[in-house]
Amino acid sequence: MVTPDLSVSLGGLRVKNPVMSASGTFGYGVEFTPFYDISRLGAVVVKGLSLAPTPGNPPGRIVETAAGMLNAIGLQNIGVERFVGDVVPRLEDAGATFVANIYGKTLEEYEAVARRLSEVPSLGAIEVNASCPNVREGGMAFGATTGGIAQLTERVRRCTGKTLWVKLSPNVTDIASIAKAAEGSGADAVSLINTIVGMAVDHRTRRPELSNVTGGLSGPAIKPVALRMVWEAAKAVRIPVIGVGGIQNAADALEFLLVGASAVQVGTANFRNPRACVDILVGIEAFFREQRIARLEEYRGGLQREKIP
Amino acid sequence: MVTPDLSVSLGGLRVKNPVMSASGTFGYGVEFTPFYDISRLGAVVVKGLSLAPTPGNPPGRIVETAAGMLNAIGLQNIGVERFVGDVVPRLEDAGATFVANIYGKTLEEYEAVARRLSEVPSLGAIEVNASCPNVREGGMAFGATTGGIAQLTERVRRCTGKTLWVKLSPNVTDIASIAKAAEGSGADAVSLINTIVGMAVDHRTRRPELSNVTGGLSGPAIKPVALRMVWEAAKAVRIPVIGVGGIQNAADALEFLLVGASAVQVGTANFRNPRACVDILVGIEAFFREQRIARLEEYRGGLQREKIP
Amino acid sequence: MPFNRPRFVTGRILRNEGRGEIFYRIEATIPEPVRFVPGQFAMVSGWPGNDPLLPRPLAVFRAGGTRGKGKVEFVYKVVGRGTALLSGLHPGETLSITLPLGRGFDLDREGRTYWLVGGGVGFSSVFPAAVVLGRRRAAFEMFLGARTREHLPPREWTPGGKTPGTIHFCTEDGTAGFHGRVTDAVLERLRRLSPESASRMTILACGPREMLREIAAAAAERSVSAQVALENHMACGFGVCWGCVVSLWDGDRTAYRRVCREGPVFDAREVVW
Amino acid sequence: MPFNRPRFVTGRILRNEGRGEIFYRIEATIPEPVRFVPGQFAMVSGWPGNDPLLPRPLAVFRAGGTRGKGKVEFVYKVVGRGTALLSGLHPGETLSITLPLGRGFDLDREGRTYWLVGGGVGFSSVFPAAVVLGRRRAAFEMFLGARTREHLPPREWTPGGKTPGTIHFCTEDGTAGFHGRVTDAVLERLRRLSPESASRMTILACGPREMLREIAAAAAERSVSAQVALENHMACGFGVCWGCVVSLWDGDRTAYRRVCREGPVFDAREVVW
Ligand SMILES: Cc1cc2nc3c(=O)[nH]c(=O)nc-3n(C[C@H](O)[C@H](O)[C@H](O)COP(=O)(O)OP(=O)(O)OC[C@H]3O[C@@H](n4cnc5c(N)ncnc54)[C@H](O)[C@@H]3O)c2cc1C
Ligand SMILES: Cc1cc2nc3c(=O)[nH]c(=O)nc-3n(C[C@H](O)[C@H](O)[C@H](O)COP(=O)(O)OP(=O)(O)OC[C@H]3O[C@@H](n4cnc5c(N)ncnc54)[C@H](O)[C@@H]3O)c2cc1C
Ligand SMILES: Cc1cc2nc3c(=O)[nH]c(=O)nc-3n(C[C@H](O)[C@H](O)[C@H](O)COP(=O)(O)O)c2cc1C
Ligand SMILES: Cc1cc2nc3c(=O)[nH]c(=O)nc-3n(C[C@H](O)[C@H](O)[C@H](O)COP(=O)(O)O)c2cc1C
Ligand code: FES
Ligand code: FES
Repeated sequence: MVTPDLSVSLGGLRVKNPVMSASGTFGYGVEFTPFYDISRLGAVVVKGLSLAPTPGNPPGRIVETAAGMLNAIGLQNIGVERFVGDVVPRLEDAGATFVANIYGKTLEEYEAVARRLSEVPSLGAIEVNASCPNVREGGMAFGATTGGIAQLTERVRRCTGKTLWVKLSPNVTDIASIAKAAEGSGADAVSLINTIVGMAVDHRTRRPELSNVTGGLSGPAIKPVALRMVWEAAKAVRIPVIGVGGIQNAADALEFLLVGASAVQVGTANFRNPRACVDILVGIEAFFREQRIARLEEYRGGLQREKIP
Repeated sequence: MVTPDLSVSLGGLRVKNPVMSASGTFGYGVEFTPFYDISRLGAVVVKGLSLAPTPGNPPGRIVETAAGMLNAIGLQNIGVERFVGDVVPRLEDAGATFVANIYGKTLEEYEAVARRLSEVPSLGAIEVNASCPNVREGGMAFGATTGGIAQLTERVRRCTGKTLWVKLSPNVTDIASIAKAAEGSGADAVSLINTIVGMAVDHRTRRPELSNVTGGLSGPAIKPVALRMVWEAAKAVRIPVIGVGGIQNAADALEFLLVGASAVQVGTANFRNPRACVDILVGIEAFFREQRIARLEEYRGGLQREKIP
Repeated sequence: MPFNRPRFVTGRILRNEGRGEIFYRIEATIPEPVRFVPGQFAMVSGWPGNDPLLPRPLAVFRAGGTRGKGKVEFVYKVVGRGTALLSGLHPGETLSITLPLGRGFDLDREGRTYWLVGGGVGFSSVFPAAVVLGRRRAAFEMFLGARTREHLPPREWTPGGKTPGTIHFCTEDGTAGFHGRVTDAVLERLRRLSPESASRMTILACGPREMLREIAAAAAERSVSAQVALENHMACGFGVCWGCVVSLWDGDRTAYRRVCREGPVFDAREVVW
Repeated sequence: MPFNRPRFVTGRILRNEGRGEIFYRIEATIPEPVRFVPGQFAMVSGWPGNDPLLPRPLAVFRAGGTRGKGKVEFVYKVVGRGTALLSGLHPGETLSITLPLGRGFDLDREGRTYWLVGGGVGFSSVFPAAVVLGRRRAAFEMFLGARTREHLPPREWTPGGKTPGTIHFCTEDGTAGFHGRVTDAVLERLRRLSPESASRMTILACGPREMLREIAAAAAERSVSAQVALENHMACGFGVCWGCVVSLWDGDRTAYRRVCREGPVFDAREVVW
């Protein structure tokens, strides 16, 4: 059988396969070149970028939980300028399709980052991290309300001609309406889920494990929640949905495609297995071959509603 | 050192210790008598009761996930009448303090169940399960909005003189405001969290694992989320907060007490270890002895905000 | 003191041996001897960590021991993560075991002839029944089916005793015994049964659902009584989660019954197939 | 082909032996030999399931082998769930290993005298440095501290070779060698050092943070150069999660630097203690 066609269009950006890295778990992408050729991935999504370099939170940034981990990195990053100057040429050299994840403390900061990135011809897409605390809204995430997500999406949309993905926070009552608000305000695709807010404390020292007290839960623990939200979002919108959350292997990735995701991002799994993304890609190809599935579209969204008794 | 005083008041119901079972994971309580004397627990919280016996969902009700499980039991239960007639006498015989968890598909059904239970003198408290889909609100849970929770709490409050706990759904954007709404509408305590909505599918058969497609995620996987929500709720309200979610051992239980819970409920842990509740109780006692903590209140809510660097 | 009501105990593994990569047999000491009815089961875990989270149901294969020193044995097939983890445990390591659970086979009827039918690893609850019947000198025959000769239970596990009964081995590929499915062997024999013998017969069956369904249908047709041991995913194993229900006939309506509590052994006519 | 850039490999355990319940030494084959700088580390996992989820950082203790057949060794102390699981693994079972990671000790300066200081399991990155220095016939002494005699590394693990250097054992309870903390032994010796010898000295230290802090302070006071191997919780181990940062001096300001990438070995004066 010929190699299955895994290519898929993610709101303007056509990628050769649906396997991408998740922002914040893949550095700037180039750190993975000792492990494999990153141009094999559908796209490399880099660490969240802010306008100026950001120091991030004090140590006590990560803690392991059952089948998961909490992080409160505080979005430490080198800033958009150094990204464009130092990193982009290396990603280009590596032949990678790459996407910039962006965030800001204000709408204006989001806009400025998006504007600067729009000048980078090789950039595949901009992914807006809507889980960041909105300082004007008392720390509630931009993505916590339909109004907030609509405003953020619209404002960034106006500053860039790049393909625009909006990455949704799972810490909401109704993910479908949030996804619809992003779609209605100009998002070319939505990616979800970001981390779920959690907390860990030490019952002996009586102190939080994270300097920031709360952090974001990721890893296999959250997969069932991510899968449900991706399914709900995919039913609600017509733009592509990118599934993220707890994907560890090809079977997990296929589950997200099955419930309607057009592509997936792999996050925490990279920590235990730096080759996780390619291993997953190879596993999907093998499954499609075995099942004689010629194109991704034949499988995607094909969930049968009835359970076999 | 003398035995530490673990007693605590849970909005009118004073329990001798803060360890209780979580509804739906402990049957009607009497099933545990082969394993230990259930009167040792602070309280036994029984399976959710509806007005009429309920058959529940078709098989395909549970599926294991990473460090957790999804369930879609569909609240199968014997109905309030048989509970009062058959089970209550046996719980009385066992000397147990017991609490009835209730639910309904309509407000009227909740009221009817609460009214019937109010006639049972030995009943310690009523816990209202606010995670049930509200048929009039298109399946959204009663507990999904502040308005919904306020209405439900008020209506049940008016039908009963019993201590009233309201069990909150974690599938919301802002748990603190939900907890406040319950408090403002007459809840004597809030318990949280119920399960997080999740989903599991089989990538080969292309079908959901649960007949109901989605189910509730419980177990260690959700502990970080539960702990965060309990912390947020405890800061927001003055009524007692009962912590539930992923508690497996004494350390876990202590964490919930530390962030402000007055008591805890143990759910999924009972499945792997039928003695989980007493083991946890014994562990808390041992820890208090070791640390020379004489009363629960000395420890409870004692989280220091700063992480040791 | 020997016990026959559910208890949660810690077992220490004495041996855990694989047979041809297919079946494992694990033996553990437990604090006291357990008395069980064939068909009853245990919830077993023992791997560290919370992933997988839930214990696994396994039929009690053998139990014994003396006061203060019980012993229990299970046989299992590695099919997924939990059983793979079990197979990696070593002597000296511990198991968490809740047992005995559920309702086993009803073997207490006088003067009956039993056919014990085990498909695949289903022999694990059928062999203990053979042991009891053998000890009681009751008349029985055993039908054991597998895909190939290698998938049959090892000969030395087969219960012996004074009246071991006849054993019919069946393999789908014909590498041993009857060439065909165990169901076919049973159905063939059933067809030849006189109405009179049929009325004295009880079939006890454990195996894949499809096998049980066919045997139940054939037994009903010949008015032979049959007890089937069902399987289902379980969280607790002792009746408190309502996760393991199956549809049973309750008069002319159906109701959900717990495999772990009302079962795992049901009268075949009760099951909604 | 031998490699010295990070690779993710599968190891097969050759042995995994405990010493007095305190230290374990695990040896595994890997596809190719790895070249490492003492102080570099690996991220190691191998237990089944996702709980615990993250691999554990362990210093590379020894490595060797030939083309197509590498070998690597780690020593570790059981302190929590991950290391407990490691200690339960058996020969033949597999490990997942990413290595070599981080920046090791700088041993490349000519004509220097080295003091190698290891507190607790800190000897795991100090011994490999002793091996390199011994091979190079460089001058060095080793200070090894532990709570009691039983908590010292077993004698036979101590690197020998032609110039094994002097070893000072220190125990807090006085059951072996110097009675007191290893820090006290080092501080005492430092005090007696001539300024001239101090200028030729480099301290390499690995152990609890408090020990490193005191040694750094004393070294700074005597203008002795010191390199310290820091520890921190890690998710990835190769610089992509920013979870493992510590505060370092960057001129007169501080900045967060990754222990796994810019470290684990830092110049002691850089660290914000
Ligand atoms: C009453 C009873 C007695 C049993 N006795 C035996 C026995 O003696 N020997 C034996 O080899 N097997 C027996 N089984 C089947 C055994 O429980 C499953 O093979 C085992 O649970 C599979 O676990 P796993 O993690 O390896 O597989 P996975 O497929 O990874 O398990 C995933 C989940 O599904 C459940 N599951 C998967 N298959 C089954 C099944 N067939 N029945 C119940 N749950 C399942 C698991 O318990 C787990 O929760 C019995 C089942 C029941 C209900
Ligand atoms: C670069 C480096 C090299 C190391 N080399 C060795 C060595 O050669 N031998 C050895 O015995 N130990 C070494 N350690 C410490 C070792 O990593 C921890 O003891 C181990 O991670 C504890 O895991 P656990 O699951 O047993 O403990 P837990 O306390 O259960 O672990 C919980 C979490 O905290 C992390 N953690 C706990 N203690 C430490 C620690 N001291 N450092 C980093 N993470 C920690 C774990 O990795 C895990 O993520 C090294 C640490 C670092 C950073
Ligand atoms: C250490 C860490 C850092 C992260 N940083 C970002 C980030 O900068 N921007 C972002 O949108 N998401 C960030 N995430 C979220 C991930 O991209 C992903 O949405 C989440 O971890 C769930 O996927 P996983 O379970 O596969 O890790 C981060 C996650 C982790 C674990
Ligand atoms: C099988 C099962 C059934 C449950 N049934 C109920 C119920 O009837 N009413 C209710 O309020 N919560 C119910 N719950 C939720 C639990 O009471 C508890 O809130 C949740 O499982 C989280 O706690 P845990 O992680 O300790 O299990 C159920 C949970 C499980 C696993
Ligand atoms: S497995 Fe819980 S009720 Fe049967
Ligand atoms: S552990 Fe991930 S950056 Fe250091």
